[in-house]
Amino acid sequence: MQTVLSIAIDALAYGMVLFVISIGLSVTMGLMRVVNLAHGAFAMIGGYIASYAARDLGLAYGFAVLLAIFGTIVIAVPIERLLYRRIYGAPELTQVLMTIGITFCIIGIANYVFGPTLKTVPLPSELQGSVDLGFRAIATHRIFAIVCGLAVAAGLWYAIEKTAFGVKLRASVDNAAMAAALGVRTEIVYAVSFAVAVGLAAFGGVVGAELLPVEPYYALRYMVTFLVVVSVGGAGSIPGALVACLLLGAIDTTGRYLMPEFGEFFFYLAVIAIICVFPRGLAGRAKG
Amino acid sequence: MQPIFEVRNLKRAFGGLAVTNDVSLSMAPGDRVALIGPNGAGKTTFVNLVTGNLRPDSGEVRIAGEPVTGVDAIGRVRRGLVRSFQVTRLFADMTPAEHVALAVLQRDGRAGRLFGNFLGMPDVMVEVQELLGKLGLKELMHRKVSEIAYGQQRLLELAVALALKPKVLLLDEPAAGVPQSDTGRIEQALADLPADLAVLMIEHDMDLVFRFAKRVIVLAAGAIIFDGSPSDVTKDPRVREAYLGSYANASHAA
Amino acid sequence: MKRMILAAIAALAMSGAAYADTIKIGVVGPFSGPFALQGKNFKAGIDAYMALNGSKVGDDDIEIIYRDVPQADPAQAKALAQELVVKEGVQYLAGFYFTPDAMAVTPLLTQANVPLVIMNAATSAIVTKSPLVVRTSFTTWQTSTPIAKVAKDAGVSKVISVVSDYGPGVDAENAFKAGFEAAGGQVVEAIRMPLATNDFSPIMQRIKDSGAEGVFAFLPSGPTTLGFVKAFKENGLKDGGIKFFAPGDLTQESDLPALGEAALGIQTTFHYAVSHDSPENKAFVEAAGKAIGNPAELSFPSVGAYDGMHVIYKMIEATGGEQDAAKAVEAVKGLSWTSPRGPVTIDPESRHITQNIYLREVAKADDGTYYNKEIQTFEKQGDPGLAALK
Amino acid sequence: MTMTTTNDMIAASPARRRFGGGDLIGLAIILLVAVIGYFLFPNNLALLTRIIAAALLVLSLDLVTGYCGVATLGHAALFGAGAYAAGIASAHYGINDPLAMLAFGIVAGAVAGLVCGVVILRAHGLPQLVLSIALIHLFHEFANKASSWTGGSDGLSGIAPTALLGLYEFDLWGRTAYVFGVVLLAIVFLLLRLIVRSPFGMLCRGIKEDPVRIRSMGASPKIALTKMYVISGAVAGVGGALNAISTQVVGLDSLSFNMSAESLVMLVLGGTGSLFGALTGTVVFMFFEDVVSAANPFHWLTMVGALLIAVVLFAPKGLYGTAAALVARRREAK
Repeated sequence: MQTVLSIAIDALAYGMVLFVISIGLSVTMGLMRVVNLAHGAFAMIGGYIASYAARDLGLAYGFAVLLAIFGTIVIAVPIERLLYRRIYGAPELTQVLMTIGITFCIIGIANYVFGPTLKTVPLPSELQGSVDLGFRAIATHRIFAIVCGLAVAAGLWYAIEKTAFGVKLRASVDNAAMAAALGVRTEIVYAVSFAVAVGLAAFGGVVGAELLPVEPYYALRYMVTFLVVVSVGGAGSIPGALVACLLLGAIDTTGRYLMPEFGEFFFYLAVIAIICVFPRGLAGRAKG
Repeated sequence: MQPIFEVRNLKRAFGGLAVTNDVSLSMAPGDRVALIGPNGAGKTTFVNLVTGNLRPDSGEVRIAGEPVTGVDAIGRVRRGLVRSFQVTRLFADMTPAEHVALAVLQRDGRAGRLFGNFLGMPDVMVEVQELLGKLGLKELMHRKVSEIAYGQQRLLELAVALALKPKVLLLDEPAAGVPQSDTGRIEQALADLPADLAVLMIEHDMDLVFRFAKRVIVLAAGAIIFDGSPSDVTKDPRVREAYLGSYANASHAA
Repeated sequence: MKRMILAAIAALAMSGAAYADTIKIGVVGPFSGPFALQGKNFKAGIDAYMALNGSKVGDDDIEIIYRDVPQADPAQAKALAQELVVKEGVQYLAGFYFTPDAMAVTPLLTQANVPLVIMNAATSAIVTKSPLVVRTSFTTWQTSTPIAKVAKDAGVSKVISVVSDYGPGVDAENAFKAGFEAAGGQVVEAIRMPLATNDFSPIMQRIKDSGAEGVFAFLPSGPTTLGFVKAFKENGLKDGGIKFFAPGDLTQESDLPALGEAALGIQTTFHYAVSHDSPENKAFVEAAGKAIGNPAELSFPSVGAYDGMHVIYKMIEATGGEQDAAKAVEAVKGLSWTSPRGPVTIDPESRHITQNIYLREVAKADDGTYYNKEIQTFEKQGDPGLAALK
Repeated sequence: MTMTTTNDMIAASPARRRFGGGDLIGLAIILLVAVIGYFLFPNNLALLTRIIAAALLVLSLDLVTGYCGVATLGHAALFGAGAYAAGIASAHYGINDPLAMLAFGIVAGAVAGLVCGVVILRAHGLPQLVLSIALIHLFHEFANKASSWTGGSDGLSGIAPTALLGLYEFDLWGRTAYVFGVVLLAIVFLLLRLIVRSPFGMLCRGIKEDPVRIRSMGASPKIALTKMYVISGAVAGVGGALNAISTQVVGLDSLSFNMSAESLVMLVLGGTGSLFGALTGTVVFMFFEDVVSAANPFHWLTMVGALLIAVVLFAPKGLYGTAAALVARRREAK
């Protein structure tokens, strides 16, 4: 029983970290219809900025996180204006080619600027160490990640479902021409959404850095994981992504506990099974 | 004569709402039947049930006497039940010749062949040219579909269906979206349909219905409320009620 | 072209006498991609050696030609090696971070008349694939066997083995098991986990549940070691008194700044620590640190490359710059020298390097950085993996 | 999933009929490029052979992606299956005749194609992409696990193909392997030209554009696509076997996500839905990669990235696709 509980806690923590890092991708893929393979690259940029700010400049953690989010957005906005704008509405394979190209460039540049070593974001003392849950210990930063995940989920859900901007965004997604005719400036809506997605990527990169350490190859190394999580959830759906992360986190964690040597099999077989049952992702089915 | 196409007591409900409620009809070879009904009458669901894209809760569909209720959409096509689409569904990158050839080859079970090209198959080409010639598309046969006019695309849609040599043809608003100037050609094509073919046309345009159909079926709220000759349909009180009751919503129904 | 003609004329004129020429060495390694750091270390080691020993052997200039194989890809490695030999005319092949890449090249050597000096790839069997292979790095068996004795000596008799599920991981598991059981210990459980494991908490739970007193772990250097070491601490295993043993891949110097405090006290056995205290190593670290740019990126492949260059220089000396692979390899069999890692010998029979293996512990230096502190030496270790093959 | 397409214009044009001049021209171009390659890079035949193996993989990918619209990032599974089958036949069963090894590769590739097809065709679009990713990881893990058969991460060594037809040894210069590869590529190319213009090829193009319409014509998209997957697997198997025979080592990389992704990049680079596009993409990408990575082994990835971006910006239908469209437009203007 204790073990089951313990695994459940691990699964929750891992799932929420996945969620924080992947949810930005769900926004670009689901709402903006861009297969953005450079998502990991933006998360990595966030991680580098935070690492540089906190470790080399000695800034406070919270400040480093903010700097990472806004720094990454500042870097990403010109990329959006110059490159992404050209591939909105383009065939998916073209988007794949473009975003892989961007990823390669960012990897090369990161390797050149920061070198190939691992970078960490030093945690403030409040987030270091472990919390005793009675039956086991759990790292404080994991609890922080869980809280961040929930906050991001709630915030995004609110922004998309309840605000005027969310209405415009959904309208632009459903029918860009119609939305434009109704006076929605879709260019701005897209730019803002892109900035939000990139900001989320950077935030995830920083919060998840304890689990997925920052190094130049980060951008490609975890891309598959992000892609899998988002599409299992159903691109564009916040609750879908949340459920997918928790479910896949649970399967991964349980698999690795029970039969670590077949951990990979478990995970990917589960992915195949889920997609075969829900061919449009978990949330895709729920909608109809 | 044995009916070529039969529907018996077809029922389908979504949630608690019966969208197709105990529908029965029967058609003989050569029949020209129009299915009309106000918006929301359940025409689309009926088509899906008949073509096998939806499973009925109960009831039966028969083609040439053979029950096909358990047969999927592809199987029903192979048994001779062919449909056209309300909005053209053609392959933008392919030519009319390729469309018709593909249909002919598929009908003959040759569409899986890994070698040869239909341009080099005389029997196929003869049929392609004949069919396209009848519909006035012969000059365009090697142009890409995306380059030809919508009215011609509608004709091609018909050609593809005919190339399959159906026993029962389900036409879903064959003239929808075609400019007035071009409807003549389509009506001509409809008039020229093979005499032994049973045609069920779903249509809003009552002028077309009256010119084409020998028999009209009116669907309302999922049930058949009228099945008779065109001259009687406007007199029927139930039809009048069904239409006039929703007249404001169905502005283009006559 | 002009130079070649000149050289030909000179060769004719001097008919066989030694003349100044450029001897090319082709180095294949991961210079980009996820293992770029290790490739960078190859280059640093080579640059350091040439900085300290000159870029000439006798009258011959030495030229290094680098080729990139970012991830294990035998087809690409073989194509590049062929290109190096046939097109660039290299007389020596060197480098090779991944075993399958090296394996793919071995069938070429005899026909190409080129020796292969392995600067990293750590599977025992490579040297058996061709008599022209010499290895100056280590094998996983070699570095993993002594830690078994360390564990037993520390009073641990029940150990759980946790390794990444791929060739070197399996080698490490077998090496440790053989050594530990020979010493009278018991491996209570052997877990192999996928290479791409990000979250190690469930593994830690397994370790906890196994009731072992110590854990033996092998993970390839790089990002995953960070997660593993941190999880070990955060899940309370470290504080719970479970001892941690591993070969030194887990705590390579370039990862230590990231591992930080979590790695403190971890005991590993390895053939080289950047902190090794000897004049040879001081000179090496200074030169290699300069070559790599950021001394914090220095790690074990650099010393493999450095010693590899030493072997190649000796081969060139022995052959007088002539291309004669068999003679070159013959010349370095039994060669002994003092490497930055300590005294080493090329075992004449296996052509693998015999070297000291050190027990080290991650410690904090006065300036707040972390390093591998050598605390015990196992002298003149051969490769037990070769014996296990037989 | 929609994609840019360059249908083989030559195939579609009625002017060139049954024995289309396009085939002979294409074959001539391939052979010409092969001969030029041989004399231009006599010392680099191993690279050229590798390009041919990759070209076979990309052609095979084009069959399902370009002609059928299936999105996959796991196509190396078919290639790797061929490579391992050929390798295992030689290393474990002593079947060292290159043609026999090739046969093993083809069969294994086709079987892998069947397996992948059955799974991947269960979804569309992004979920389909993810299915393919999951599959390639399963294949990779499986090969890693079955290390007594595959050599695991150390690679499968001990592959020793005998002389081709008992006459031509596989030598250091790689001449035999290269010529063998060129011949295989030429044969495969011709067969594929036949297939893409055949009724079946036409059916697949139809499925790519509108599977619902195809169903309403009485054809089953799933059966057709599965069949295409098997063909594609056989083609990839040829590439894999060629790789195993010429390299004599098979590594896990031949079953990797990386290789799958790279082949997709090469295909899109050249232009999907055209055999020439697939060939162009492969040659340009691999050659470019070889040149820039030799020029700067440390930072060449940035250059490759820039190339991909440039292609999307200036040749959105891929290199060949855009060129073909230009030519077609000019012809029309006349």
